[in-house]
Amino acid sequence: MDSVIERIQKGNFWQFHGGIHPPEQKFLTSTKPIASAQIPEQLIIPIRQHIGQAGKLIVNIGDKVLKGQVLSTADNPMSLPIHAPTSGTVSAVQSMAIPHPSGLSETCLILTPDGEDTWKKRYICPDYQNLTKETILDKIANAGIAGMGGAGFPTQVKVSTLAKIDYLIINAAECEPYITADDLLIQEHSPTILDGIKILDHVLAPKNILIGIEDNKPTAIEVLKKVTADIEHIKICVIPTKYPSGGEKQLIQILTGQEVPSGVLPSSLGIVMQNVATCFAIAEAVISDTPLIKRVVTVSGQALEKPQNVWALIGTPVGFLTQQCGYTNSQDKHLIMGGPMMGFSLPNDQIPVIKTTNCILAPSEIEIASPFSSTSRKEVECIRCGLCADACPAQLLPQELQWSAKAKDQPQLEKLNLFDCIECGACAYVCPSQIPLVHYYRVAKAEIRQQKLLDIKAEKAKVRFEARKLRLEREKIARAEKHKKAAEARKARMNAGTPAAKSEKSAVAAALARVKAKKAQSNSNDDKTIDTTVTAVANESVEQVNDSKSQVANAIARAKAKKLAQQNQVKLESIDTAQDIALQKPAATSQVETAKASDNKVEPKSSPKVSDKKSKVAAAVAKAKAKAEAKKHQSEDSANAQEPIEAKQVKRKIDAPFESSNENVHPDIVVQTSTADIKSNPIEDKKAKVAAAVAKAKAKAQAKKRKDAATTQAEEPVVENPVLDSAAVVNVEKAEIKPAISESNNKPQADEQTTTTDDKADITTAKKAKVAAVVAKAKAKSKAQNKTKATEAEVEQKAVKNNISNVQKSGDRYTQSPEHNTSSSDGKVSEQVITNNALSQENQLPDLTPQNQQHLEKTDKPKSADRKAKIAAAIAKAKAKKLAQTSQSATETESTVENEIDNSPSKKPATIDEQKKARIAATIAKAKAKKLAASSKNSQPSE
Amino acid sequence: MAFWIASSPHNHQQSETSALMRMVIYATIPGIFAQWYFFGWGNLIHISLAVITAIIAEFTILSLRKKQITQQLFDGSAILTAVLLGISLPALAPWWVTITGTVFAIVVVKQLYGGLGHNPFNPAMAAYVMLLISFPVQMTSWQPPLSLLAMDIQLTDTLYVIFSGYTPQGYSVEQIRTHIDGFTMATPLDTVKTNLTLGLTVVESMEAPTIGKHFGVGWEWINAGFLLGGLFLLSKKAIHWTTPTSFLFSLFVCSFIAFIISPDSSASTMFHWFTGATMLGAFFILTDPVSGATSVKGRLIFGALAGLLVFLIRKFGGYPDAVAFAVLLCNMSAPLIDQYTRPRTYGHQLGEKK
Amino acid sequence: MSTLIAILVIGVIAALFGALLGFASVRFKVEGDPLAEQLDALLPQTQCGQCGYPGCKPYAEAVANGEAINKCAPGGEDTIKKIADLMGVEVQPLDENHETDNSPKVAFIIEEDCIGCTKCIQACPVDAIIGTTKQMHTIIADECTGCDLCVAPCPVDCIEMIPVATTTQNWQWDLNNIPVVQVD
Amino acid sequence: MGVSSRTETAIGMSFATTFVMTLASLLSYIVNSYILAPLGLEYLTTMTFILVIAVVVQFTEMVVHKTSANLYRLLGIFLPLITTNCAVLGVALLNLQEQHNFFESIIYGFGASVGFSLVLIMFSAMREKLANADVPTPFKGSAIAMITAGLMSLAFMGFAGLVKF
Repeated sequence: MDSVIERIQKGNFWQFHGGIHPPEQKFLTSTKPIASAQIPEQLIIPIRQHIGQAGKLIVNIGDKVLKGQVLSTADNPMSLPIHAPTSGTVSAVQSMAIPHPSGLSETCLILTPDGEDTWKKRYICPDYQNLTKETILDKIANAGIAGMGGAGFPTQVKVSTLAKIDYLIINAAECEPYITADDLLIQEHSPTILDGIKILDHVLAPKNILIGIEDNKPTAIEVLKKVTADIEHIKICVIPTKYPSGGEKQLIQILTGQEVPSGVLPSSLGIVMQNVATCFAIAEAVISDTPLIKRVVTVSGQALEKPQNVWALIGTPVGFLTQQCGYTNSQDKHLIMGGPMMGFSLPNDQIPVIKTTNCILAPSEIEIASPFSSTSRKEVECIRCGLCADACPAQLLPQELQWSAKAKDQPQLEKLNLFDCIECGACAYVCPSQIPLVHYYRVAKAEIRQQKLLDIKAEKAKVRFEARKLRLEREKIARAEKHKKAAEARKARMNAGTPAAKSEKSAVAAALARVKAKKAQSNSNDDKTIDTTVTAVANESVEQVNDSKSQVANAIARAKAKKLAQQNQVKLESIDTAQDIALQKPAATSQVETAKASDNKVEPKSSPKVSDKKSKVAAAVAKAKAKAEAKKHQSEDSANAQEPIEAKQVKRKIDAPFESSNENVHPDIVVQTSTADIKSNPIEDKKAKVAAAVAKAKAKAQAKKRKDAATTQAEEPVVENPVLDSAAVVNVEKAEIKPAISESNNKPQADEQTTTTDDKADITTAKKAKVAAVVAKAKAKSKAQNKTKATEAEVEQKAVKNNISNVQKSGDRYTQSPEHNTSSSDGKVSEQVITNNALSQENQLPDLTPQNQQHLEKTDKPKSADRKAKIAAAIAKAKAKKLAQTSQSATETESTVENEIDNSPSKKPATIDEQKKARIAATIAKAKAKKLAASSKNSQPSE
Repeated sequence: MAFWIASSPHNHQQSETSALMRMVIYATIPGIFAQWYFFGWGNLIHISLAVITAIIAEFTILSLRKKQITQQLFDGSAILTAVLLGISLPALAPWWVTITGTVFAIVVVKQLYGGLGHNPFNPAMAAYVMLLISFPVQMTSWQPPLSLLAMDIQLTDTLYVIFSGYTPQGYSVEQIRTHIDGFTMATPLDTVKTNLTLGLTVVESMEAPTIGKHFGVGWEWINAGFLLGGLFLLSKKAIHWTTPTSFLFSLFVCSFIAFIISPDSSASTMFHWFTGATMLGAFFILTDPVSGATSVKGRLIFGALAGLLVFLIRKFGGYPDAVAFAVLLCNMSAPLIDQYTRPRTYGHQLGEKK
Repeated sequence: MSTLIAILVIGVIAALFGALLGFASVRFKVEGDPLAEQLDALLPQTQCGQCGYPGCKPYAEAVANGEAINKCAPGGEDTIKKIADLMGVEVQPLDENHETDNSPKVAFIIEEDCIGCTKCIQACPVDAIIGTTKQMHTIIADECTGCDLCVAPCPVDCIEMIPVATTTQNWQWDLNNIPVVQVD
Repeated sequence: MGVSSRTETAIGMSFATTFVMTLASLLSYIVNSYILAPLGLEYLTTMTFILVIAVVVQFTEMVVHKTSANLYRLLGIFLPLITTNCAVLGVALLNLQEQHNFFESIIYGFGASVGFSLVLIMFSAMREKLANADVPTPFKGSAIAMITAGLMSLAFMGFAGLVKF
């Protein structure tokens, strides 16, 4: 047996099975030169014109683009860029009908040409031989070249195959009966095509290059023979005319006798096939730096006065081309994109020409009868004549496929190798029963694909469902365990009989009260009823447990707040009432009116009454807690119930205010800590009021339905609590606060405020203030990074300053003011504030840092304060950044905490006392961090 | 005015199922002519009777099933069935045989399965077999060739016989069939078979008057006529060459082997080819695509099986001619043959049968 | 006597065969058949619970144990047919209680209306909703099975089931529905 | 009817039946000629044969279950129903009647079952084709299958008189 090459030289080719001989209509266009189409008024450029994904648009509406300018970029190998076919303005990006059998719409870019056709700057590269393979591939990819024979497979993917290539086959067969685009291209531009072939030769280095061309194109054959005469390994293979010899698989079989195995690319056989037009485009792209912006389109059909080939810009509407060629048919119009065998009908004539469009066919009624005409014949039953099986180039059994397709027997269809059908249409062409076989296959293929997708989806859903079930199971177990532990712990403490136990009892009572409140509220929808019930219940508990008023208040407020959160239709009044109740109840000795933020007095003037203040703080705490509560799932409610108890326990054990904190993840505990702090420092009734206001603001924020605002504002108050706290600890003098506030009233920006206050502060504080300013900036940044819309929040803060009469905003302002106070009076404090702020905002997890530092600072000497402040600031910055980057990862928190602990004690001037304390703090911090990590792990999956 | 949408391919070979059917019907003309020439008007009458019945039956069923009547009625398949049945019936069979057979063919064998394209059996042959089994006497009362008849039978005579059983002269079918010599005439195949049972050799029975010079008076010409029609169809590519070739070849081989083994008890191969309904079966019945195998390989097997069965039943079976039975048996096995003879799809290896 | 012999003979034969069968039953013992798994594979895995079982797997097990095969609404006739084939029973029409429009749908949260209550998250059988308290939720369309279990729990009715959009990727060659431009 | 709607099951069923028939004719021959005949208990043949067949069928069922669980499920109730397949008992009794010897009975049983299988498989192939056919609603399913069976039997009439001896 001869080798492939010998056979080809002799002109002996293989044959593929089947095939048909539809009537030739190439004479309509094959003798006329390629005309140059004018630039239409509008170009519609689909973003995706090939098989694969669309690129990303990089121009905007209104942009002026030059001819050849890149309009979209490819971000993966299967996507290709598109280019401006002419210079003009991008007038729209919208969904338009694209050239697809479905007539569906996809994103298209509308370009209004300016008529000047100005090129972008091009770089001619005459010596492609010196280019590396990669450069050429890049050039091909950047020119947006996709297979121009019809399928539109990205060329650079096809060419960048790693397989060893024996044959490069240039497909010039063009077997569709009407199309002459390649024929004409060869006749007129064979040198360029040859360049393209040479470039491919350079890239692929195949042993042989075969140009397959049907024998009905004598001129083209002649021309090709002439240009390739002196090249040894290029063979012109003139093959007999038969449809569909231009099919990739068929042409390979004809030329090499090999069959491409099902589901495998030809490159595995060492064969790469390229269309002639693609070669032309490659040459253009590599040598003259011209992207694929125009192509030869055969505009043919007997309904046209002057059918011809035209150079059409990509994006030219079909109607424009047919009009130029004298489309006269006024009866039922039928436009086909592609050939008569494999092309598809167009739903209108505003469909653009794309990279794969090789033909526009406007047939007359005689050529292709429309379904409305009387001469058209209808589909009848299959008589199993087998003509289709004889014609099928893939040796399928079309009639059996058709039966199975009608019966939707998908397994059988796959058994009959439906997916090896190339949809050439030969079977339907020969069918005496006029059955649109190909259409049946297409539907069946689409259905099978859909079914496969569904199967995959079902499988995924199943996995997810199983995973969820597992998770729920795990959570249930974890919860049960937690309950059990907590119950045991409580029991143990109850039995201890210490004063702490008492307080625990009260906590239990509070929990009870809350539960009751919950029940009550679930029974009724009326706000007032609930309020009263809650009050009653709370009062009861107050009476029962005298020493834990605050907690009762907690419970009530929480219950209420929760309800509010649930209903999400909170009225301002109801909140106010709620707060009133919360405030009034524990504090029989009033001062409530001042606390009620309705009168927006910033200056805290109330006398230092411990109980009063406490109660207010408690109210704030309650609010905060309520919020936290509302955020949690029901599953965590029970866990929440334990929190006060745990907090108390810690407090009892370690006899320091800061240590009492942060057993838990929830912000309410932080507030609790602050409560404790405030208790220990009996001056801060003012702060308490502020806290109350904060709470109110928060509640209001909650009432706001809009999500962004809700989030931001809701978080802010929580953040502020430690601020107050620290402020309290540092013992800010009222005298100093007042000017600060007045300052802050005038200056909207926090930074500016700090700088202004600088002047008034002494030299040391000035320094610190600067540090604080830096930190504040950092905070702002991290805020911006975070999803909580910091900008909005700031804007709101500004607004707060301007509009004091607004209740809600006054609340905000309260929260703002202590911050400024501290920053002006004491840098350290402001740092803390900021740190806290940043931390809590990013994390929502209370950190022990404030307490830790706070403690240190308390014991500090003024001279060392400066330095410490800097350190703290640095730490805060680092932390803020880190936290901004990470999510609520507990490990991060832990490491930060540890980091801090490492840093702060070492740099501190070492008095024994301090060292000790620092160590304690460190240990506590560590322990806490660990706990945090554990608990957040638990709570995370439920988020 | 609007754009209209169609699925590709947009152009189409100008062929039609009904045209195909018509062509097949035209191709039967030489055979029918020979039949008329040698056996008189009988078959023509049966054919027209069958065609009318078929159209009525088809019309009834189609209207019952609310299908497109005009289109399906004239797709030619029912008429073709009727023609084939009319051809294969004995010339002097009574009229009700034709009608029963045609109704059975159209209603039961064709339409109950869903009409054209769905019937697993060849309607004409199934009806023939049904008639043969149900009315053996009428169905075996073959009329001898006209030249051997004692009396002259005209068109009116035939009509009378078919519709009343007697000629206007009062002769019964039996009487007509009786040879001048008083022998009852039969088909050549029947003669050979009967003679064999009587202990005569094939050569001896060849001398019987009904067989004539070659393989039977008239019969060889009828078969030749159908062969001609078949070749016409082949040239027009209305039928595929595989089935007839394989059938005739298989019959040839079988009979040749038998002839070699025992020339006395076996008829010659040519005798098998040119008697009975061999050519009719080969070109018009086995090639019915609906009830046959579809792939090339399948058709080869299908034809060969039919040839084997024809020979077996002719040689050993109780019935003189076997084409109808063989066709039915092959129809039965066609789906199975199809299932196991699917061609290898492009790009799939032979062994890899999914 | 002969009767006795006859009885005896029959008895002996019976005993012999009994022994044979007993041996065979031990020798050719098979483990439980994987019917439930195969059924589960046929079900659409929407986990919608319309069949009255909490998920597809439980229903598959129930069917394997004799539950009616026509309760899977999302699967529709096709699934029933497949189950019938597998089970070797006649195809039944879809249970009337479960008659639904089973065109593919996907849930969509109207984000302006979402209040972040997390109720839908808890209802979703495949965890296809993301979001947290007070945060707007959204649906991972690729994971959504269209079971519409999340629609009912939503307190503000901000979840809609929208039909899956037809794209060129999933277009089913429905030529009759192509919008054809009328030109005069 | 039940198993002949798909070729796969029909083939499975054919193998099962072939197995049963061959084994049953073998066993029944042994039982008859070595137990019943010497004891003069020929009047018990029918009863004993039924017993034999039932056992063989049970045995087959277990084997099928073990070797192909899928086929077992597809055949379902029809597998044990081989017992009531008249052909099996008929073959056993005909063996007796025609006084076949040991090997003759095996071959007879095997041959009969092969014929049965052939028809069953052909029938199933036709039914598979019919499943896609546009059969009028009243005739869908079993009805048209019965008609097909009738036409098949017509065709088989062609073999009448084929075996004259």
